[in-house]
Amino acid sequence: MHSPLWPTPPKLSLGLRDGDHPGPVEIRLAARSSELGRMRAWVSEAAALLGCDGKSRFEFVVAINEAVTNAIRHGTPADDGTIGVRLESDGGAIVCSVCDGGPFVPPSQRSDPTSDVGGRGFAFMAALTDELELVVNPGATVVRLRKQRTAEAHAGDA
Amino acid sequence: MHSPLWPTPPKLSLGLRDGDHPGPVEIRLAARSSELGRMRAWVSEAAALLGCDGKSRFEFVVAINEAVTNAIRHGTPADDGTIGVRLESDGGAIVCSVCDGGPFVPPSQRSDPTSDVGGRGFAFMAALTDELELVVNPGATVVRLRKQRTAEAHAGDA
Amino acid sequence: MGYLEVNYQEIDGDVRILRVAGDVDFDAAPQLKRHIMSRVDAGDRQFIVDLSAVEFIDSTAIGVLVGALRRLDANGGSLLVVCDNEDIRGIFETVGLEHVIPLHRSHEDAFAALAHAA
Amino acid sequence: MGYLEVNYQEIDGDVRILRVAGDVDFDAAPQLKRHIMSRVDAGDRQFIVDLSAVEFIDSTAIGVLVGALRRLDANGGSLLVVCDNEDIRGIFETVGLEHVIPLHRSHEDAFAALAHAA
Ligand SMILES: Nc1ncnc2c1ncn2[C@@H]1O[C@H](COP(=O)(O)OP(=O)(O)O)[C@@H](O)[C@H]1O
Ligand SMILES: Nc1ncnc2c1ncn2[C@@H]1O[C@H](COP(=O)(O)OP(=O)(O)O)[C@@H](O)[C@H]1O
Repeated sequence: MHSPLWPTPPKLSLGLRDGDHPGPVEIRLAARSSELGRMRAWVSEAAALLGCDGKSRFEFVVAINEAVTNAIRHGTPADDGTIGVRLESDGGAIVCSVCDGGPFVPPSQRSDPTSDVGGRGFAFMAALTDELELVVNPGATVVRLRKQRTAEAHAGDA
Repeated sequence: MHSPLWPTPPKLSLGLRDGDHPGPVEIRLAARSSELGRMRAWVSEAAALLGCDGKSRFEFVVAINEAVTNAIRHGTPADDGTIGVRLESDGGAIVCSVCDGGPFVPPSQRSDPTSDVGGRGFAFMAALTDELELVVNPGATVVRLRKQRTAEAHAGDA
Repeated sequence: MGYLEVNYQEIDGDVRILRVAGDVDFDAAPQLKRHIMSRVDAGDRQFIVDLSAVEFIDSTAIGVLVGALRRLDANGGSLLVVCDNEDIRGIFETVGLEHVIPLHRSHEDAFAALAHAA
Repeated sequence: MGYLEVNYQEIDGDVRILRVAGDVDFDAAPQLKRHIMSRVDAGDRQFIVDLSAVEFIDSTAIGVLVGALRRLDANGGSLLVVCDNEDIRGIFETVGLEHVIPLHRSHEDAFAALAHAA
């Protein structure tokens, strides 16, 4: 089932136990919306291995899916046609970075002005994570999402 | 002329000479659009002291003005009614951080849907700087703008 | 290659039930949109969209529902969501959409709300 | 407390010149908008906006010009910008707006463009 662009993530087969927090895991996926389902399965498994579960994990996968969908819809893939997704631990949180190789295109410069179908991605990401970071330069757009591992440690109503 | 909310920036009176790159300078300003002119004068002077001049400096001030305008229009001031602006050197670049105390409000959730008058701020910031970073959590919105000191070292048409 | 299934059911004259199952993401949202909009274009006005068998939902799918709701609203129609999947309900609640799209736990609740509104 | 000055001049029947001086930022943009729009509402259709004496401009001010241009365009009118201040010209160019709003270096160039278009 795994194409070369979709390698089995290295850490996913290590049989880590609860409490172990492995290092960063990363995949590159073809910039096609038909890849979203497999991306979510990978991200969900990786988040679980990094200690994120339950409601927190579901919300995190939804948020990450928004960032990857944007990279596919609005971004520019790397030369090999892929975009990158990376998860890593950072203290009590998990950080996911979604990266494509193109500049950010502000909504007002898009040719299809936002219809009722669009324009909610960043609102979802912000509501479903503890911190959202967007880094933009002419050669890359990186979205970084931070999520506390467990709902209890959540920043909540801060 | 300087209110307590608008202190003379500490480093601006040190008589630094060309080539000296002082540490971070920071001001807090009242979140009112009538403060924008004074903010620009301060930022322009601070950028010059940090070694940024000419076209680069003018573009940087325009970009920073957009971030501060957004903090005033859409952001939430700190408890004392202010927002923060900070400039510092980082290698060959200057980094400016504009910070308010509220969550990011995605355009699609605003009550006044973007008219022809709005919606260009981030496009300006991205076009006029070398890197734009937006960090958002429930208690703060920070915009970080990076600009090469001189037009020659500019990332340019990358 | 997401899995999506949409079933359509007519109930006592006016109300239409759309049962959605699978992953409603950006890949599948156009399919959901076609299903709903073809029924709206055909003149149906009262919709219960049952998301209980949905395993994943994204902002474009919710955008499709909001778009249909706005169109129906403007013509005196309505659209309610029924969902007993807590994960999916949680998304609606966390992003603050339960105030935009009425969200019910059961068909009984949804019918009661429709009857109340009529 | 930004400083803004707008002067209005009628030229040979059809063309209106608006000379803007000072800082056109978010604080001053409403004032610029009132000036232009009151003339548009009064029926003027050909505008040359002279920004040579402008010292600072922001995205909302440019938004006002784009808004006026769109409105005039729709009624067969036009709006050109004249500016010999290189800093201000640079902003138009760097953000890619010189393709949206015609930008000229002198009044002669602007008049030639208007005559050519007529
Ligand atoms: N990876 C990206 N590359 C370039 N532009 C992007 C990227 N992600 C988002 N954008 C821009 O930001 C806008 C807002 O994104 P979002 O809130 O997710 O709404 P939507 O994608 O549904 O329009 C997009 O419409 C697009 O203009
Ligand atoms: N400091 C901030 N706090 C909250 N929301 C913000 C902030 N800055 C920007 N935004 C949101 O981002 C949107 C886009 O900003 P921008 O591109 O500058 O356009 P404009 O401000 O003219 O609408 C704003 O309309 C607002 O919804």
